[in-house]
Amino acid sequence: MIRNFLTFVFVIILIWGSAIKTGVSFSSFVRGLPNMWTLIAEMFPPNWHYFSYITKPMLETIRMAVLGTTAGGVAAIPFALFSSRNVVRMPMIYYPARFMMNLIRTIPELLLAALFVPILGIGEIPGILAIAVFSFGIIAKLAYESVEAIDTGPLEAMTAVGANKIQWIFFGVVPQVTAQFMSYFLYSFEINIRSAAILGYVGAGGIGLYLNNTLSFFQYDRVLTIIIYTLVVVIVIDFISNKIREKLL
Amino acid sequence: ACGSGNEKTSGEAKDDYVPKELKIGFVPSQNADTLEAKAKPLANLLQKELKIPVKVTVTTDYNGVVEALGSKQLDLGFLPPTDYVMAHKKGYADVLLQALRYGVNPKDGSNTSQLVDWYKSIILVRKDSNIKSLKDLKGKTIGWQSPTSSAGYVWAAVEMKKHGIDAQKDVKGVQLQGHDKAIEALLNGDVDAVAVFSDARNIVKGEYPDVFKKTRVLYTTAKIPNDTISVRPDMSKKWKDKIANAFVKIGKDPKGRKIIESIYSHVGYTKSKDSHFDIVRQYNEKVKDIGK
Amino acid sequence: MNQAVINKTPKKPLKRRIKNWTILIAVVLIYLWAFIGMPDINIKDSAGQAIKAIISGLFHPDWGYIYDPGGEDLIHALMETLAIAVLGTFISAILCLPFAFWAARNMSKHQWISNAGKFVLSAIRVFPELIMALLFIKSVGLGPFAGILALGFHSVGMLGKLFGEAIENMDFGAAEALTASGANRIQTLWFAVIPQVMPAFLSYTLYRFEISVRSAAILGIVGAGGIGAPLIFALNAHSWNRVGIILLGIIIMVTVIDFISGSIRKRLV
Amino acid sequence: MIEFKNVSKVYPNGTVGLKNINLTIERGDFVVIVGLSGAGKSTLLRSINRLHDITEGEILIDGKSITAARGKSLLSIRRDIGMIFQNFNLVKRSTVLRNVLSGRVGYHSTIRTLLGLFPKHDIELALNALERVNIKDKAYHRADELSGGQQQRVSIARALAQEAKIILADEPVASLDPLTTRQVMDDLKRINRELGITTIVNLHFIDLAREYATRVIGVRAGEIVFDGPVEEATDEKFSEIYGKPIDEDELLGEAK
Amino acid sequence: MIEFKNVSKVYPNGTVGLKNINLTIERGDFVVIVGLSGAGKSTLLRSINRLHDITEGEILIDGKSITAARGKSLLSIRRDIGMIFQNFNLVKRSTVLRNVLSGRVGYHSTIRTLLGLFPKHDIELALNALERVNIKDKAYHRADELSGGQQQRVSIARALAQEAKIILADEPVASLDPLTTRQVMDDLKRINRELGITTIVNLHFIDLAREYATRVIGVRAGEIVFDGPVEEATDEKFSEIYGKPIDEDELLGEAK
Ligand SMILES: Nc1ncnc2c1ncn2[C@@H]1O[C@H](COP(=O)(O)OP(=O)(O)OP(=O)(O)O)[C@@H](O)[C@H]1O
Ligand SMILES: Nc1ncnc2c1ncn2[C@@H]1O[C@H](COP(=O)(O)OP(=O)(O)OP(=O)(O)O)[C@@H](O)[C@H]1O
Ligand SMILES: [Mg+2]
Ligand SMILES: [Mg+2]
Repeated sequence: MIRNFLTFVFVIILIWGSAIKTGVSFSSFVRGLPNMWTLIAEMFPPNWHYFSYITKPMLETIRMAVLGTTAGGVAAIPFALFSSRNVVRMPMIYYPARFMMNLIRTIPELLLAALFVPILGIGEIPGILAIAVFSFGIIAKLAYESVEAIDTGPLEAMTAVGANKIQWIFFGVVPQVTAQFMSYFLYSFEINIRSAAILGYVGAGGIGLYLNNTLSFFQYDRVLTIIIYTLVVVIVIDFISNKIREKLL
Repeated sequence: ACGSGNEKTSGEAKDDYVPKELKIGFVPSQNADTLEAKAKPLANLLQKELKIPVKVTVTTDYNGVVEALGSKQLDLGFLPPTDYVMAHKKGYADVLLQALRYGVNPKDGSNTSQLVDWYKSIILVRKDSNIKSLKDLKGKTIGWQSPTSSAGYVWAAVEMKKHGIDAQKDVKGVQLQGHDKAIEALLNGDVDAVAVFSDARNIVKGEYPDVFKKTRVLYTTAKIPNDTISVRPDMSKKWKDKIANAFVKIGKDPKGRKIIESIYSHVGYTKSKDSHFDIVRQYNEKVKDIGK
Repeated sequence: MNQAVINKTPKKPLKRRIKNWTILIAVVLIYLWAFIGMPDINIKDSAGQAIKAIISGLFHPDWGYIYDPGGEDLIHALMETLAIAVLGTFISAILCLPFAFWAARNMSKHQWISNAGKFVLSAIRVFPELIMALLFIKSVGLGPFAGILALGFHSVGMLGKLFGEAIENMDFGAAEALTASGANRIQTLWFAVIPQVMPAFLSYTLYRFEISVRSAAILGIVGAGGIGAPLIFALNAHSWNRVGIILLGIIIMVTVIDFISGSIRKRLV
Repeated sequence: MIEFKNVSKVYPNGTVGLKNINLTIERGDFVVIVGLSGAGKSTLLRSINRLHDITEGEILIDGKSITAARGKSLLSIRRDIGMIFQNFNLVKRSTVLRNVLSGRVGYHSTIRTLLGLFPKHDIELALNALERVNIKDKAYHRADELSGGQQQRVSIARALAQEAKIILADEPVASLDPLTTRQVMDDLKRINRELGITTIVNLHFIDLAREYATRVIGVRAGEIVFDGPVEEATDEKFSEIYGKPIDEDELLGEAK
Repeated sequence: MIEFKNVSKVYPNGTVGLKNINLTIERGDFVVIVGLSGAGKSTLLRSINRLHDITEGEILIDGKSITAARGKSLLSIRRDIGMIFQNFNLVKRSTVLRNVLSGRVGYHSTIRTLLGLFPKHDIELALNALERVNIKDKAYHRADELSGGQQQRVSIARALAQEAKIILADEPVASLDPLTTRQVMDDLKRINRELGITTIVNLHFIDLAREYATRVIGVRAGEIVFDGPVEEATDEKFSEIYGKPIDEDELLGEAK
């Protein structure tokens, strides 16, 4: 009880101190709100003509995202399992695995690009690889947390039937997390499509580049077109992913 | 003046704004191997001259500075020429000064001792390349920067057109982000030529010590105006002058210059006016015809 | 084995098999499309030399940047980043709650309600961070506050989605028990849902916090003063020693946060 | 009084849970529902307090239709119906006491319950209920630290603490030892008799049914196949209810 | 043969589960363990296949110490012990058939099981097991679509399909109707007799214990208070085992 209370107080102090340090001011936010509308107004109406123009980069982005996310997602599976305390019970394994995971997540996109361009040149390959590394970070982290939270009953049952570790994982862990894993996978796919800036850094084109270009021309109506286009794509992905999750599992 | 979109109105806007505190937005320009870009040294220098509090914010993106100027959240911003032209058109900014830098020695990229308010774009090829003139670029792959980049696209493309090469139709373009990436792609053989500022090769000297030996300047463009220092248009005339003088003074003062040189790679400031950027407008106009 | 038993053996329902096959074929087609036109991988000659330079730079961090009397150094920048991330995460953790419950399938009677919630969350996520940042720059100017708001509002999309799914995944039995005893919705949430989803909420929030710490780009754009801008400058200028020390700082900070948050989580769960 | 009028329930996957049930249960009855596993006993019980929405028909509680009830009135009907779940439905991460107290929330304002400000009376009630099922000493343990039978008893205590007018108990003694079984059944019987609380219990034990019920209802493949006072529930009748295993076509009745 | 040598188990929160148990169970025995709820029956059962690590002592299965076993040898000991869980422990998202088949994985190479390439024999075995407990028609349903008793039966089918030499059953019939109860117990008894499979069952029903057991073990607060052939398990003995509710100090024996 007291501990919870102290934790609570700690969090409050943290928030309060941060607010002071960063000069948060609610009133200036409210005062400044109308300024936001001038920018939003510039976005309307969207430039419908621009749609046809961005279809190709959008498809390219999707294509690279499919490959990159898949590679990252596949690589994430062993890491997610090795990082989970309830799967490998040895700190010798799960601590290093988690550390690797955290380390890879910390690499900024720009540094990834700086590393890949000298090795692989510019173009799709480094783009896909960069997406893969990025997706790996997200999927591994989220998947590992859901593995740690599974119901232990079926695990016990698999232990009791004498399953070896791999069978134990496949019959006890996997069915319980597949749905969540799929959803993290698709979530990461979605991120890769909408914030494909990394593709631009390695000269792989993609929709992120178009967003930057339209922005640097202050063509906010085209920005809105890109947003709407991305939204449509994301909704379609969402729809498909829900169907897959419902039907397959 | 906000949103008038008309040059004249913004020029004649009521000069009534008197800053109580000067808010500055600073984006280190791309054509400098800047790495410090601290906010406080500049703020301190200006504060001493202006006798009002000065707040400098260092950011990585010009859009933010332009939009902040537009909504009067910022009094003064460092803008590259293209962004300045666009901001001015929106009625968001009037130019006050331009930054001065040392000229660049075309051979090895080292600094000359000359102080200039312009820089140039170069088209680079590999030393052993059989591209000997702009004409030879036909059918080759060129690495560009963003289509708004003066050195990375506009200047090179417009001047290529003058020589009969259409940057959209006659060559295969690849858009890259970063002049450093462009040079790496050139060294790698991913592209046959790149348009970069003079001299971007310095950025990658660490990884590729022989970059100057392996590449060759195919073409050098006309001058591009240096970064501007622009203010919100409704700033009072008196304060515009006061600020401009303060900057110039800092650049002339040896101690001040040492600071701005080491931290911002500026070596001084010179007064400027909007007409200096007509050349930018011309190029931006011409670049629209490319590919048509 | 007796014949009758075999005959009565139920078959996998045909409808489901057709659906599975359709999905499988669709997935295969997508991958075929994605793979076709992928260029060959070829390693560049320059790789060794360049990577060596980068790595050696990263491993020789610029220790001088850690502390600077002027106050614009690694430690100050990290502290500022931390403060921004705390507040940004706080805002989003609060704001996303209604969205999460709105979007969770098992919290509303009609599917269209939760679908609408999911749509809104998608729309928030799709709205680019960059534009979000510009909007807030326009309203509060450059600086940390704009960064906080941009981070806070942008991450509502992600947190809302993940929270919503955590709610969908929970065991519904306990909530049923509360419903059966006549508890209203809020009471049901408080007594049966919250205790169950709390661990997931906490860990997603902490994950989001960590992302916020690492959101150099958005913090650089708004001039938030954190570690974002220096990191981007150092990367653009290929100053690997500086990149090295900054990354080291971030890694240490994230690890410490991870440790602290881990023990807080243990306490609260 | 609980009235079922032409009640049917089809699960989304097509399984028929209940088929055209008509039934009246009087106030103060002690009804035991028996039937094979999968016959629809739980479905029947859960439709009374509308944990499952029925697909056809109407259910009236003391003359008020719970099928049509909305908002506050639905809540207050439910508050007066306590339920003991077959699979306990405890919040595993919360303490035993908090689980039991959660049965009391229907009596207090939202804000009060959220702050955890239960009146002393409620806490006593909760501890009393735990005492009755012999696990008062576990009051401050987390629910997932308990043995199977202990968890079941927490679930019973929660329903007892609710002070409802109707109690629905879904196999309340399945995981209990004979001694605790007897105590729980005695308790249910006593509150049934003393307070006139209508009690409906799903049970698998014929002897317990005989001993405690005033009325027995036999369910088979979603239909009521026996309904009468306990005296009429002869061995014969029971073997009719359980009789032979349910035929496949009886059980797998997919909705057309 | 199962031997307990000075076995004790203390839970991390201090609750004593088992206190210095010494016990030998012969091959082919049909042992029923009885005791109050919370007495330690599940704990005893689970320590046999080392689902719980015991804190003291040693357990031998056919002369091999499971307490010391590692790697492959532990797996093969476990494969030969089937378990029916009190709370079923099914993978709710998987189909019934897959749940049952998961009991067979110990017999096949890893790769084969991962690809789902169970031999036809196994699938027949699984369907047969489901048939025995009367839910073959649900083979392709998801486990969470089943009623409580049906889930329990899936858990039984999994253990039957495992073709183990020892079966541990933790209240296998708690949620079953009398008919299915009888079928399940008959089945357990038959395989016990015909195949000589040692069977240990936790039960709450004295009559069932009497009818099926060859030996009865009474547990009380983590200690064995009765152990003998079924004939000796008189009513008196039972009431000694259950007798009075366990005193608080007996139950709350926190480890010092
Ligand atoms: N995971 C656990 N952590 C702490 N204590 C536990 C845990 N599991 C069981 N216990 C305690 O150990 C004691 C014995 O539990 P056990 O599950 O063996 O009882 P049981 O005889 O199987 O009872 P039941 O018939 O109710 O299932 C109980 O007091 C219980 O509260
Ligand atoms: N959520 C569900 N979805 C689909 N079918 C269900 C669902 N719940 C129950 N059923 C099916 O409905 C039928 C009746 O189930 P119910 O739970 O009412 O049985 P029961 O009589 O309580 O059995 P038990 O004694 O085993 O608990 C069963 O065939 C069961 O498989
Ligand atoms: Mg039931
Ligand atoms: Mg037990």
